Amino acid sequence: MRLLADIVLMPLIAFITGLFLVLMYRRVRAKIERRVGPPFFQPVYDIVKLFAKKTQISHGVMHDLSIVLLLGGYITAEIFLPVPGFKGLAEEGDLLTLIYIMMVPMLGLALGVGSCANPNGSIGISRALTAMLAYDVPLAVAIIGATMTYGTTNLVEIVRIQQEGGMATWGIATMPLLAIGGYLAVHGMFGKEPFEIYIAPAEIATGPMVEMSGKYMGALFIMQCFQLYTIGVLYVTLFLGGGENWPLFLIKVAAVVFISVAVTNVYGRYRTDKVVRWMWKWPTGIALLGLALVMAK
Amino acid sequence: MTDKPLKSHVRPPQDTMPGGAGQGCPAPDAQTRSIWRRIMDDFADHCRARSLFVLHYCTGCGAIELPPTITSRFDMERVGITPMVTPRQADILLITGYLSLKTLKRVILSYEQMQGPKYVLGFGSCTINGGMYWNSYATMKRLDQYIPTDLFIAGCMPRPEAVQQVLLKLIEDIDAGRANAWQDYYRNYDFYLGNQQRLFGAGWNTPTDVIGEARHYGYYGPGTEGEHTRLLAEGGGSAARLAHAEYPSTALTGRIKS
Amino acid sequence: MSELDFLFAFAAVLIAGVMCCGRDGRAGWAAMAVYGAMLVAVMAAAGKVAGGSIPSALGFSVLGHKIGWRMDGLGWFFSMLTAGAAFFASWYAAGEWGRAQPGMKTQHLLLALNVAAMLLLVNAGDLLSLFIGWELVSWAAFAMMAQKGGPAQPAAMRYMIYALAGAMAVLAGIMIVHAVTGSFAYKDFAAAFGAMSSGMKWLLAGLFAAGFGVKMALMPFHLWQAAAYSETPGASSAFLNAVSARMGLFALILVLVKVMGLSALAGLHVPLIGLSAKGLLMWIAAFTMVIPTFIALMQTDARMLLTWHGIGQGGYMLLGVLVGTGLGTAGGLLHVFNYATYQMALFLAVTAVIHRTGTSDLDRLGGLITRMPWTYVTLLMGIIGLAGLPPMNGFVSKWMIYRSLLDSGSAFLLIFAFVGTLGTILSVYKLIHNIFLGRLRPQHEGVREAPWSMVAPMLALGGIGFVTGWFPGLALNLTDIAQAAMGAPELPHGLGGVATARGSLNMIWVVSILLVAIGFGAIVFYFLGNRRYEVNQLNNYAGGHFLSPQVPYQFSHEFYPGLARVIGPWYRGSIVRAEQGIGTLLDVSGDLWRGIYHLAWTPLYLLAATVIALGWAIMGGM
Amino acid sequence: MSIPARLNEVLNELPAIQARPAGARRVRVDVAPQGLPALLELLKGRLGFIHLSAISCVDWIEDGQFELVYHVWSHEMKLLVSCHVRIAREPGVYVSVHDIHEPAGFFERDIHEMFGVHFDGAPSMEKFILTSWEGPPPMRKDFNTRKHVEETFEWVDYRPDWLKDIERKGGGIES
Repeated sequence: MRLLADIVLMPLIAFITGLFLVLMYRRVRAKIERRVGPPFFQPVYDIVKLFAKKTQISHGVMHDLSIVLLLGGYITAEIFLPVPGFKGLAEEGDLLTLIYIMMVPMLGLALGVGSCANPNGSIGISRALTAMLAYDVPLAVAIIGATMTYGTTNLVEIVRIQQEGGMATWGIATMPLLAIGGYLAVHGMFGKEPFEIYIAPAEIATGPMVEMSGKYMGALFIMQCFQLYTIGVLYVTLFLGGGENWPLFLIKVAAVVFISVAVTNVYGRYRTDKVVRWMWKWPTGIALLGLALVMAK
Repeated sequence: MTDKPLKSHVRPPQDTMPGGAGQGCPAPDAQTRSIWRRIMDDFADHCRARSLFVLHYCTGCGAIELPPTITSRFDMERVGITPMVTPRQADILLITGYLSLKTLKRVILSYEQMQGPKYVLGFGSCTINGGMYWNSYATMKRLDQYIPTDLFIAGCMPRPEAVQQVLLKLIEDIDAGRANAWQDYYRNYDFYLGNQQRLFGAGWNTPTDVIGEARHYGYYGPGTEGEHTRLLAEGGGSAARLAHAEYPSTALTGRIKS
Repeated sequence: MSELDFLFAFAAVLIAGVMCCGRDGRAGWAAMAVYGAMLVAVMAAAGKVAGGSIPSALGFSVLGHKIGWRMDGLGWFFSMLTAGAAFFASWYAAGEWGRAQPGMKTQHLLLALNVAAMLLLVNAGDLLSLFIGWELVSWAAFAMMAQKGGPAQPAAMRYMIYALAGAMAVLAGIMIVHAVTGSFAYKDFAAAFGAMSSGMKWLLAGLFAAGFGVKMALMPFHLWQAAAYSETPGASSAFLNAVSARMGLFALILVLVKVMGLSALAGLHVPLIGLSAKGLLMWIAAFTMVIPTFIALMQTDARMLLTWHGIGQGGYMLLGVLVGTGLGTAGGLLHVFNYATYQMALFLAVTAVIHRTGTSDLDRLGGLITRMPWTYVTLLMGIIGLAGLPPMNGFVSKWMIYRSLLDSGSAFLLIFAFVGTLGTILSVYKLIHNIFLGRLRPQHEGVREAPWSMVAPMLALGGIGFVTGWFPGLALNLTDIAQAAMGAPELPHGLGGVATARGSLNMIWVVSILLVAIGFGAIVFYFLGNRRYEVNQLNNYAGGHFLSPQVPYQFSHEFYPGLARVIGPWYRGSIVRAEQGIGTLLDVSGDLWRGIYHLAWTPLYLLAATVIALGWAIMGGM
Repeated sequence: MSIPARLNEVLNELPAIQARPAGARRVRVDVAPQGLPALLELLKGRLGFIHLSAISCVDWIEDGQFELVYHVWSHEMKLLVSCHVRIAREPGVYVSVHDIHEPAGFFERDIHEMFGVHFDGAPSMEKFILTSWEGPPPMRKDFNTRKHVEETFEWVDYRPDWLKDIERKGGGIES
């Protein structure tokens, strides 16, 4: 029974926290541009309006299935992500499984956008996959380093190890270089400004979202909430000691997303190959250095 | 143009006069709505009013009024209006200023690619009665003859305060559930197509299958199909009288299953 | 008559049957039935082979040495793979595809020959029978590759040169072993190997690794496989892709892991860098994982892309086996099984596309999802398996390999594995996007779905991949038998997967929750919004431009331009130039020799004299 | 304000030509229709008038003539020479100078579309501005734009019937 509660509650909490994160993202952006910014329930209004659209245009069965796969993939990822109070299925599938479950919605979106038969979407997806290859190398190095120091890939175990000695045993304290390299990769994973090569409204008309309208676009907004939440919680679980209690946990996740969002709004957009070169130079370098330190111990 | 102007086909006036009260469109769906549906519709209208995506399609000289409206000085994001790039995702289509015939074709295509409750705002006198290009052979005179328009703003070119006023009026209309001009495009498609054909010839059409959409979503009224759609079906189908090489005749038969 | 004899008998009967009446239509179905029977026979023998091995009547003795065949756990596992692959290949070829092929009789015959040769190889009792099987497999594969003529001829010839060089290396190894131990039996070789000098160990390990590495297309010897396998006709190339390259892995496991033992290999140290022989082989496997995958990324022909991935996946299997822990070996062997299922499904799907559209060039296809939905589903299941993503079985074996690499602390190998997987994900999306997604070209309007006789085997293979992905325990039971025979440590596993202290995987939960979540996503999508309205592909956003069927509006050529700008210059093809260098070297020396005995007779006599003297010396010395 | 000497020499070589300064750096040259290509070639070859910035057309409907004006610039002498040519309005045919100045091809297409003047030997006389226009060339004086607009378009009448009803009941804008 407990598991059933976890399965239903964890995605719901993820969605609500995600809405707060999206609201924070738009408010911070407005404040940086010296604007007032959207009202409190704006993300909810957007999603409800998109779902309440009277005409819904689809480009075939795969276009619909991709949205279903997208939502399903992220809901699964939420269930395998340990949060304070809920263990979900983190025992059954470990960190490696989570990384690959997070690729299922990306593949689903890619297939859906491909079936829209719009080259803007295809270019967007090819850039998104290139960016994924770019930021996943430093992320892999960081994850390998982390699992080597913790000795296990079981997420619940990792959180317990980090909380034994309070702040001193947090991931960021024991392996600062890996944490920094990991954060730069996670910033790329958010897909925001400096690495926002696949939305790129000016060049490829919002890339993958070009043919999405109505409830398809609403599902992508929901995905954005899930994405911000999942990546934030993943980083907190690996390097910031996971969640002891809900308020501290939410502050940590908000901090991770806030720094990334603050950085985002002062940057232009890199070219695709610049993203790949940058990601394979700085974050990978720092992370490899951290890994070398870990291996030396 | 060779054929007789279509004076006889004037439709009943609609809520298009700037600031005019007017009785607006006939009520959207006549069947009595159950409590649950009414609550849902009210909630949906509530959210629709507070979240509008604007297609920043700079058609004429008024486009320069938009950036100040959306950025820090007037900041329409306070009421939930954000610019969006493609017509698929947009709710509002801005016609800022004069429309040459070639631009009108692109505007009609973009309008038909927009989804569900969509609103058109005519900026400036060029969209109302032709403005200072009234006697030009190359510009269209009344926007609401070619695509149903919700609100017009008088002025040549209205300042951001006026744009803000019209957007707030639109939000008020949507909230009250009155902004249903978009259904008129489906219900009286023949009228609009007739006017478009007068300018572009019988072979004119867009890849959007408007009649199919009208049937699918239940907006198929008596005015949807008529003399002009038949004219197009023969003209479009046989491709003999292809008005212009730049777009295909197979478009109306857009019912080819993708 | 043991089960092994039944197998050999079935193979012989099949060859004879196809030889005599291979021409009429029902031959395909008959061949399929026989392969099915062989598969059932092998599965039935599972119980007996778990403990020891099944002797076979087939055998002869030469120069006092007893040469015989017997089936142990490892041989059983690979025989099962061969029979299964042959069954699906013949099922595919029996239907309409076979009737559309010119000279289907030769294809059936060569498939039967290949299966027989492979059975002889995997059930070899000792080194000499292993070599006999090895040569037979090389020749049968060559015949199968060269049968289509045209570009297939040079590709097959290139393969034959590599295969012969590999075979000579293996023969030299066997001769040395015979010279040292005086017998061809494995146990004598194993016993004597411990006492050999490190130089001798290096020589033997090098010879066997190089010889078997050629067939498995390990890094330096991988250039022949892509062209050779993609030029073979559809069904047989699917068979070759799924199983034939794994014969090299079988022999590598048999000799290096089972006979020599990984600990002995770990003992041999390369003088300069602190790398052991095992470490060197693991790094070769790591490079074989990454570089062919990124070459596949740049291919524009669907079959070449898949065959390059075949080479890449070989690296994963060898890496898993070489880790040595129970988890690693099980991961490697499971990857052999998983790879066979999804690679065959992928190749059959691409063949179906070629059957319908006539081309497999990624720049001239697109939008076929509306015309060939079932082939699309198969290719989708295949690429999810090839990329190693959760719902399919490819993920389980890759997870086990990662887990074992993590346990053994080799971080940089794991980074190579991750990068290899990412490269696979990028290139498989390009494959499915350029063929099935995007815009349908006018000339493909009339394409129909592939006939059921072709779609059924594809879907069956995809189904196997999904079921073994959902319940990996089924496949792990098969690999346990092979693992026991290999002498690798036992791996405790349940039906859902592996539960170790440092991180566990239970695919039953992972896939079930994924399906539940997809169900929930479907509810959100289908019930919350208004009804969907399907539009045709011309009704698309193009910046206000009007789309027309004549003007192509598709992005598929050079699919990753940003990435190509970064890694483009790294494709210098240094290994290809090295191969050409060796080729010209051989030409020059060949000319030299021809010059010698053409021009003047006296050096010819001198040459004859030396050869005779040399022969007398060797015979005398024996 | 006078015509530079070098230009004067060149102009005197051609028959039936009048030239007078028309501003600080401008010279107006009236030339016979058959003399224009030769003039352009001379100016381009001798004096560096390499830049043909525009060809404009004036419709003298009373005289029944079109006036073609070729604006040619010389960057060395920093001088604009506008060559004026009068051709008969009815056949409306003239020779193309695209071989001397390549941009002339587009200017001639534009004039053909707007005035109906046909240029022999022009690379193409195809429409590229008013692609969906079926009427006569719109810039000619005999084309009545107002009549066309009256026929094709409908106007919003500023005092429609329903507005009059409202005003009768006391509402409306004026009160």
